[in-house]
Amino acid sequence: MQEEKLKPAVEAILFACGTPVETDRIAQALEIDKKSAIGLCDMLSAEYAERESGIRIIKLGESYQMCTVEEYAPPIRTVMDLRRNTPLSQAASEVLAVIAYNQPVTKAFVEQVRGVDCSGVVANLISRELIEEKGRLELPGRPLIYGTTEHFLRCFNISSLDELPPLPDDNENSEDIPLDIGKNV
Amino acid sequence: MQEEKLKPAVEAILFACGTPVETDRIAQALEIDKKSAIGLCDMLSAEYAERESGIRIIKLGESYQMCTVEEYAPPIRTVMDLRRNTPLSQAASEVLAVIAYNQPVTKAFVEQVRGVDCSGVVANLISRELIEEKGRLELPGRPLIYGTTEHFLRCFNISSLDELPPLPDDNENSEDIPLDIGKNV
Amino acid sequence: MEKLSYKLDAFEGPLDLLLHLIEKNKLDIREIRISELLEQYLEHMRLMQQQDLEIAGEFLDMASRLIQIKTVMLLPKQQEEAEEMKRELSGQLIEYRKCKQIAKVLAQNISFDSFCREPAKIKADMKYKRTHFPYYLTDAYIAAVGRGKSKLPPPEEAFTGIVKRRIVSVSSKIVGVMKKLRKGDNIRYENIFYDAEDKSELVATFLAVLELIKGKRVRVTGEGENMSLNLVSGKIDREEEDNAGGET
Repeated sequence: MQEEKLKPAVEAILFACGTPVETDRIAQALEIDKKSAIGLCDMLSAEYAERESGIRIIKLGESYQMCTVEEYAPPIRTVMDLRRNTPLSQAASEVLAVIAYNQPVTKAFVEQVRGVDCSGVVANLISRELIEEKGRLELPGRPLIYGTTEHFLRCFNISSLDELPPLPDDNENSEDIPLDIGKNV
Repeated sequence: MQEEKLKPAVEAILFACGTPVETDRIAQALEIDKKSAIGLCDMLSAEYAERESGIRIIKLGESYQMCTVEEYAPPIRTVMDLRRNTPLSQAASEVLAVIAYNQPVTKAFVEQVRGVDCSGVVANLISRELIEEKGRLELPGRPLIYGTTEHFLRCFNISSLDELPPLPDDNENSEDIPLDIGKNV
Repeated sequence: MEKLSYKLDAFEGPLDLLLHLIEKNKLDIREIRISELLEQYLEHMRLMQQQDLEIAGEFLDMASRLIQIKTVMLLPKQQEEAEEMKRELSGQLIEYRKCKQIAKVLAQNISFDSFCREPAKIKADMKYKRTHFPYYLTDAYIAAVGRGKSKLPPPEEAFTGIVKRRIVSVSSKIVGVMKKLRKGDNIRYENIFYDAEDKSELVATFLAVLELIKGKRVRVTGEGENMSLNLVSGKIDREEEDNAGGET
């Protein structure tokens, strides 16, 4: 790598990793010696400080980490709070409903009902504390099973799962609704 | 917040959030108007570019996001122990093209254009976060409709769908049309 | 017949294979010679069978469609219908060719080399802050399960309303105008444009009408609000017909 590309490369690495990165690993990735790696990190750190950036680079033992300047924690928290308050997407509410009415269920079951992959949505529902892992199935692959949380009950104004409204009977089209099949799959 | 603290605050917000952040939220968190928020983001973006930093700030629709400069992907992959992403297959790029230019569309529409089933490809594009569900059609069966994601824009280095290359016209016969996107890279 | 030397599994589907055959034989995509195409298409399927490749249902569907067009072409009174079926196939091939071309551009321009960060783990949690009535879930459940119930794709017309910036080819509109006329030999001029969703569709429809007039397939009569479009019945001049879909 060209000399002048080394500093931005370190910057990119620290940014992408997020966590503290050991100077050994930086040196190895850039094929430079450890001393040069430390030098580059220190130089970057000084530049960020001098520019009065909202980001700083801190040294932690043998590692460096990029993080925000504490002073800006309040607006960051506000932005994140605003984001938290976004309503559930159509996909998220459907996945939540399938889990709520059939719990505990595997992701594979939810995907079978909806016909699409839902890894991202499941992760999102977990981070919003509406669903949680409820153990694993004793089947090949030991798949995780999911169910709703206590927080879920509060969000839907019910005190127990028994209070979930009953699903309407569909007498006409009842031939192949996958309500029960694979419930334990 | 003091005037001179606003720019570093935006920097800290973009850094901490990681994902694309809507300018509305930045404006709300910093108690400034949206136009000023956009101005600050653009200014920051220009400064990063000018400094030839390893980080860049890109515009995606109504949002801004901080991400790394593509050139530094190899050392980042080494440090983070990531494998190279497999390129898109012909089938995947065709499905992506139909969805990108006609969104939101159902899987059935895509299958009609291509003349083949594409459930597997759609699932793959969802897991690669290039497309996502955008709701359902109010039609019998309530089929899901799909559109492209912000990640899609990022991968193409464009900030909105309007920047997609124009479609070749009906009479265009040549195998490879000289269209180029991401000219601002 | 010329030896088929391409890799057998290299096609994305029947349309891809047809496009390949059209390009290889330097055929005009708007005026397909069905017999020639059918022969080579079937030969390709035979090769697939010989190599024990599983032939997807879509390939068989297309084969029967080609055979059907060929059959209809042989019937003296069905010339017009045959032309229409050919045009429909042409339209589909043109759309698919566009899809392939643009896919290539996209594939060349996509890059997975830019990385972003995981969101910072700020003390504040992501806990869901809204509340809903429990029936919200019932509705969502019905929506989710409802999909599994119907495996049939929605009708083609269902898409006209939702598809923005769609790829509208004049050829496909020619087919559309003819379809409308079939129901009743003549229709009010404005009604042709009734279901056009956007400008490009309007333009394509208008061009399609011009083509059809030029090709003496339809005639415009009346003026102003009373203008209507009539189907020209009787024998169609083959040469004029050939020009119809050609240029815009």
